Amino acid sequence: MTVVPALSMTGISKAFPGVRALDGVDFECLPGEVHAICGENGAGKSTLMKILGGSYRPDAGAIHLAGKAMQFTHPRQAAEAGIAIIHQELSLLPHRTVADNIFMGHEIARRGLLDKAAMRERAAELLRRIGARIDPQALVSSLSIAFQQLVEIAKALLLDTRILVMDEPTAALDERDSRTLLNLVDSLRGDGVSIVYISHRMPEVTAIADRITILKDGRKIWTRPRDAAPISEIVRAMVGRDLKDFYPAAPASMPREVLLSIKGGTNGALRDVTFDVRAGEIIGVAGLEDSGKGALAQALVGDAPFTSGTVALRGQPIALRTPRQATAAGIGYLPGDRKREGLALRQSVRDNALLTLRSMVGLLTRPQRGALADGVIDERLRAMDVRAADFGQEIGTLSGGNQQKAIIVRWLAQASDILVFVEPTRGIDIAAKAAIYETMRVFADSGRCIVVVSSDMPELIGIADRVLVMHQGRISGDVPRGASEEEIMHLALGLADAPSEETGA
Amino acid sequence: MTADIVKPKPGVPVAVLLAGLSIGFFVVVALATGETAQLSGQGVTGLLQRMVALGLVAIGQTFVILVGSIDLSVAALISAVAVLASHVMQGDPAMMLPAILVCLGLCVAVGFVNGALVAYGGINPLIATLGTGLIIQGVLAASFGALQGSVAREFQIIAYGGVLGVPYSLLLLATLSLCAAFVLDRTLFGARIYAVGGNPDGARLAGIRTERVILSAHMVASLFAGAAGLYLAARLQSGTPWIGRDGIYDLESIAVTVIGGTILAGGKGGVAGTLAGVLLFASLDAGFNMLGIDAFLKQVLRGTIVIAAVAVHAVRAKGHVA
Amino acid sequence: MTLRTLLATTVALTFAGQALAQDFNDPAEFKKQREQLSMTPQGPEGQPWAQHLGDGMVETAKYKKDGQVTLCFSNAGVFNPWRVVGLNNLNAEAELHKDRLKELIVVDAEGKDDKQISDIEALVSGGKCDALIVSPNTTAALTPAVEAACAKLPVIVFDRGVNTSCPVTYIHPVGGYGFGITSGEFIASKLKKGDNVLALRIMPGVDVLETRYSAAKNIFDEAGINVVGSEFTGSDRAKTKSVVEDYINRGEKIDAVWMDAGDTATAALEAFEDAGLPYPVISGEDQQDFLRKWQSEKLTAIGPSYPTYQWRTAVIAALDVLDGKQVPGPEWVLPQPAITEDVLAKYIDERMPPLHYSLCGCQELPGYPERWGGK
Amino acid sequence: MTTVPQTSPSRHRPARIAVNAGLVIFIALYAAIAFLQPNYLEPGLFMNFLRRAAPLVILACGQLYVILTGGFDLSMGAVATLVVLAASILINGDPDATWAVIGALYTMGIAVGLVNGLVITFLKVPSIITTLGTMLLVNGLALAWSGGAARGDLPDNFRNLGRLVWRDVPLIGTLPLAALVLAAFVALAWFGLSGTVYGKRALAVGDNPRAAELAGTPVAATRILAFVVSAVSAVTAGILLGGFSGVSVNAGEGLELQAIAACVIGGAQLLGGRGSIWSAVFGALSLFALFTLLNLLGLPQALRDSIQGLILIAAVGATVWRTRRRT
Repeated sequence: MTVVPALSMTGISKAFPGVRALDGVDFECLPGEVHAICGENGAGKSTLMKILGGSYRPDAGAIHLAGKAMQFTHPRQAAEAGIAIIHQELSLLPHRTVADNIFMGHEIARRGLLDKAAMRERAAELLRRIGARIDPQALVSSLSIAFQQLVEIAKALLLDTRILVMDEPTAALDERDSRTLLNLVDSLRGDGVSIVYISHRMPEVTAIADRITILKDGRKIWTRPRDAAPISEIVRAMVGRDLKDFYPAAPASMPREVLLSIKGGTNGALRDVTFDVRAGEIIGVAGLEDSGKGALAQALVGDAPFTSGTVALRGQPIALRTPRQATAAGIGYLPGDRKREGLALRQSVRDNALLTLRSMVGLLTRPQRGALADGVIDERLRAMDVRAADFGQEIGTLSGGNQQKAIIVRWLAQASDILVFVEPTRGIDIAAKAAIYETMRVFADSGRCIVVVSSDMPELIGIADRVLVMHQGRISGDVPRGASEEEIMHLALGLADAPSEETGA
Repeated sequence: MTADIVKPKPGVPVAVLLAGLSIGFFVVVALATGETAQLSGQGVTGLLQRMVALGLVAIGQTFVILVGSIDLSVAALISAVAVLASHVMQGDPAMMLPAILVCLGLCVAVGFVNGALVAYGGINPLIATLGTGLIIQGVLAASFGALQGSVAREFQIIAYGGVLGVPYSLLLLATLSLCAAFVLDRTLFGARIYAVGGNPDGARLAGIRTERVILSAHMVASLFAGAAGLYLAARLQSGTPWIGRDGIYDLESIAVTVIGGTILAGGKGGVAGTLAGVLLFASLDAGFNMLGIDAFLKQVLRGTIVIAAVAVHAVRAKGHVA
Repeated sequence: MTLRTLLATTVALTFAGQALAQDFNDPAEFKKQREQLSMTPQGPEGQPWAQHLGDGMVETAKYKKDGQVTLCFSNAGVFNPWRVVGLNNLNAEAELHKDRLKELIVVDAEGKDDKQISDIEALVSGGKCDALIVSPNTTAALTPAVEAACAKLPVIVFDRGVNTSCPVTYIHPVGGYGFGITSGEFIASKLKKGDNVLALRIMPGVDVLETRYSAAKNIFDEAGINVVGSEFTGSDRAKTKSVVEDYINRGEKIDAVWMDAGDTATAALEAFEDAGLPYPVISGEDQQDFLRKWQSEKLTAIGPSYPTYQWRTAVIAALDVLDGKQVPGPEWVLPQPAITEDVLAKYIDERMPPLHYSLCGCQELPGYPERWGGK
Repeated sequence: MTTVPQTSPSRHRPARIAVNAGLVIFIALYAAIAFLQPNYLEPGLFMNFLRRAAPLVILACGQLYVILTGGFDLSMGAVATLVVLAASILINGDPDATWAVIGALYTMGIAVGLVNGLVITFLKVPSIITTLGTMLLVNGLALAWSGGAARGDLPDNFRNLGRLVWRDVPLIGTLPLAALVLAAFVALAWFGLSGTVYGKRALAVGDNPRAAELAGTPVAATRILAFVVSAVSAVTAGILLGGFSGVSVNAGEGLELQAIAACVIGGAQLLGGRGSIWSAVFGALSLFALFTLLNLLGLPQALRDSIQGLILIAAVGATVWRTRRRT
């Protein structure tokens, strides 16, 4: 007996001017199945999901839901057909309540009049179902990213959702919240929901997916059950080659003199943070979402400065009250949210790479002088292997990996000594990840240093020379290279003095 | 997920604070200048009557700003409606209803064009509505010679009549304000406005036909401008092509809306704040009169107060504004 | 329906340019004002602000009030230099009557009808005023408010009128037709049949300005003088100069320039200077800059006026009413003199700013010339 | 994850498109003018056209700085009025005072620009509201100072800045001084945007102020400087206006919206991030050519407003359409 797939997409093709984004892709998802899609950026995952969600219309191909042919011209029709998509970019209303957000577009109303009480009640029910203890009347702007993600999921569950698409749902979540989410996915599967799961985090994919489909360059490579798809196979299929040496080797020499020294750094989110960063070192910072690891990065780059404590650069006390001061002191910043904080999307690749250099030279400097010249920066961009047909093209048209590399070039051009990276590989494909790790190592080995804040535990373990673990605004521990995820999790949960079983999961 | 996220305790709303300040200013000035008669029922009614025209326009403006747009064409539309109403009526009470219908029809049309340009044409709302405003203003001035007329005496009751000492115009403003507040707070349309203004992409993905919401908000703004135009026609007996422009209803309606705490980006704010902003302007008008402040100095003070009033709540905002 | 109405009005009216002129062409009023221009005024010699044309007087005994009084003035606004000079006249006149006047309350409507109505209502309900002077922003709009005020206290209206006879008196100079007649006839007398005149106007649709043009246009048509263009300048000097330059560049021969207000007359003349052309015959107004230019360049010109001294008359009338004296009414028509070449020198005062209106009747008032911006 | 693959061939260069849009519209309109009145092709009349367009072009250049950084400046018309009134009061007919007074005028302008910039960056009041406030404030101050009407006189050496025309100049026939001022100002404005790093900083700030801040850009200073440049352009335009036609209380009325419209017609994007000095220059010339054309056509004054509105919508509509077609 064959089960009728809840979703079946056959022969889907879609072309954009000059590009075939999808070429005859087949994809199906059974009821109660978690089906992961993997692929590099530009492989066509997002396009496929936008077609499913009704944002794009396919050039060719058919969509069947439970055997019935469908055609969507507006996201609304897809939603009505039982498809819900949780996007990577949160689509919430910060100034409205949680209940308002959950019911956005699907308010309970009679003849145009809202039934607020009913919505509150139903919202509370949904939040309970996913184990989120959030007051439906709280303002979304008062929630952390992780909680906002849960609101998004509640939103999706509101509808009679038969197909739930999750696009990088854990990208903004730390380890603990990710696990909660995966448990939730598991329980939804039990309820018979079909889940299309898109992620770059391989361990997650292999842990949760029933089947895995690989896309590359707009084509489907294969679909296999989880057991027939070890991570190495997936990676090879995605990038078309083996990636054995994913993380660069540890440095040959020992860390040298202290570059940056923080003593008693304290502000609203941090308490008494003290540590040194040495030349040649990559320091990882781990912690849960609200542990203060993000705040530490912001403090180091002067965005949310320490209110007390001292910062010394090569032994000289310095002030880091604004990002500009930090930049002048040689500290560079790769923000976690590239689009909002990292890039001027409508400016060219070159302009984005030159942004800091241009900001730090004298106002009347000629724009083509010395290091500011097109040729010089182009050389640097090429050296970093930023792939663009023309460095004069808008950076918004580049893939995430290339965008990230362009930001790194920005700081290399400025000759910064200390780089603060936040989630440097979030939403970036594997090949670009490897290149970025390599760059980080080379940078550190040249006698400079990197502080990398990440929620991706394997990444920290693989790249960092030591990892500072944060808990409730304090540094709860400092583990050397080679530590296990369990050790770090233990410290992150604030259990340093009382080891417990639950962290081992 | 162990933390309990609870509803925050609300502080004093902007609207209440602003209204309190305005009334305080008015009372203090009246006492200080010995104009105690202004604190009588009649004086206060006069003060509130100053709110009507700007109040009506500003409520409409609140809708478009909430949805993330803006409407600069309201001033021209007010003039057009006032002129058209007086022309169609020609003093004949029997023509009151047709005149009102024609005017509201015009508003719907203008709102539709504005909304279509912004929502479907993708044209920046400032430019789109500046353009339609210019077009209306031009056609109006060009054809005004043949659009003479005056409204019916009976129609002027809207502006001059009242019940139990309360002018109908105030009742009109109060009713329409309550309706607008109700629509924003309690109806599907209101929820959609906040959704589209707060996060257009999110709203679209949630299945909301954002273009329609923007279009509708523009129609609401135009209709409210039309209501202001009709009120002014009743109050002034006949319209001229300049009443909207001379009243600076475009910029002032935007100013009071922002003063009232509605943010220009959209998605946050409401009618109560806007009305408080209108009350501030009315109190300033009345207060400056009592103080005998010279017209030019008045302009200086008003400019300063506009900036200061917005700065009070803007200064705490995080991030950049442009 | 709306669309059709709109379309119909647009098509029908836009392309029928004369429509405007006809609305303000009242032959009876034209004739009346022409007669008034040649009447001999009654009243004190040499004080045109206290004079009047015609015989009508009104009794005011019922308004008599002893002791110190408070006058209230609802002003349409001070949005042009004419109104600035006028307001200074009014304030200075009030100063002359310090012993009788407790207070003069001036309220400015900033050119907004709606605000002026509220202002009047507030003044009346405030209970401080013994008499109310109104300079209405718009005739029709202010009528109901003035009517309501009449029921409570004596009202004097000046400049623009209201559509009610309830005010004690309505003070105004002869009027727009008179202005157009004086300037039109002068230009017609200096030009030949078939000569060209360029009409420069402030804005369309304002009654007091439309009647000026309609009167002059009638006269030009009668004399066979060709109006090559009628342009609106919005009182903007740059625009005035540009408009005239455009006509010059187009190769039009312009023999005369007629203006419905003189505040940009010197700008119009500069266009001829810059093009290296001789000055045309011109009608301006009584502004100092125009008069000085006229004198220094020996222009063929006339300066009709819409005298600002009527602002003085308003205070005089209000106090007379509170004294219970007879005042000219229900319309107090003031003489409307024009400045001609023979009296030109008398009106020039080098101390005064360029846009000072010479027929202010203010030379003897307290604070002259500083109050009016003079040195 | 981006939806547009990295090999996308649809690249475009904002600056070049802006030049094209503004320049093309200008050439078309000027051709129409010349068709109606061929002597506009003579150098003399073209120079005169430039002389009269100079204030608007200069204002548009200043406004462009602000638009690039994502803001609006509604106060520039009021500043121009202030300049004209203040000049006549301060100089009061004394030619020796001219240059000192011009210095004072620039000081006043810079002060207004600083106030705008500081309020916007530090009090976080949106620029449309801030400059609406300063518009009222500056206009009120100017009128209060002058008493509501023109006072004093402008001597010839001041007037010449906007009025003097050299005749019998080789090649071009006549040369207005204002055209030289225009050329100099445009050159300076161009230098500011393209000859220094400022222009790119401004674009980045207008595009994404948060990203620019984190990359070390002095966002506040960049914004404030834009408002100062805008105010300086308003002072310059005011001097030319006063020179061209003399003192009046409404010298600058409505110019702010015309300047914004000019930039937009030239292809600059409201709310920042796109545009070049040529957007402002050719946008303003286009707008002024449109005014001239409508005058020549002899349309009723009022309808000229309508046509201006139509053109404005059409110009922006065309840009939107082009952008949409590209993606």
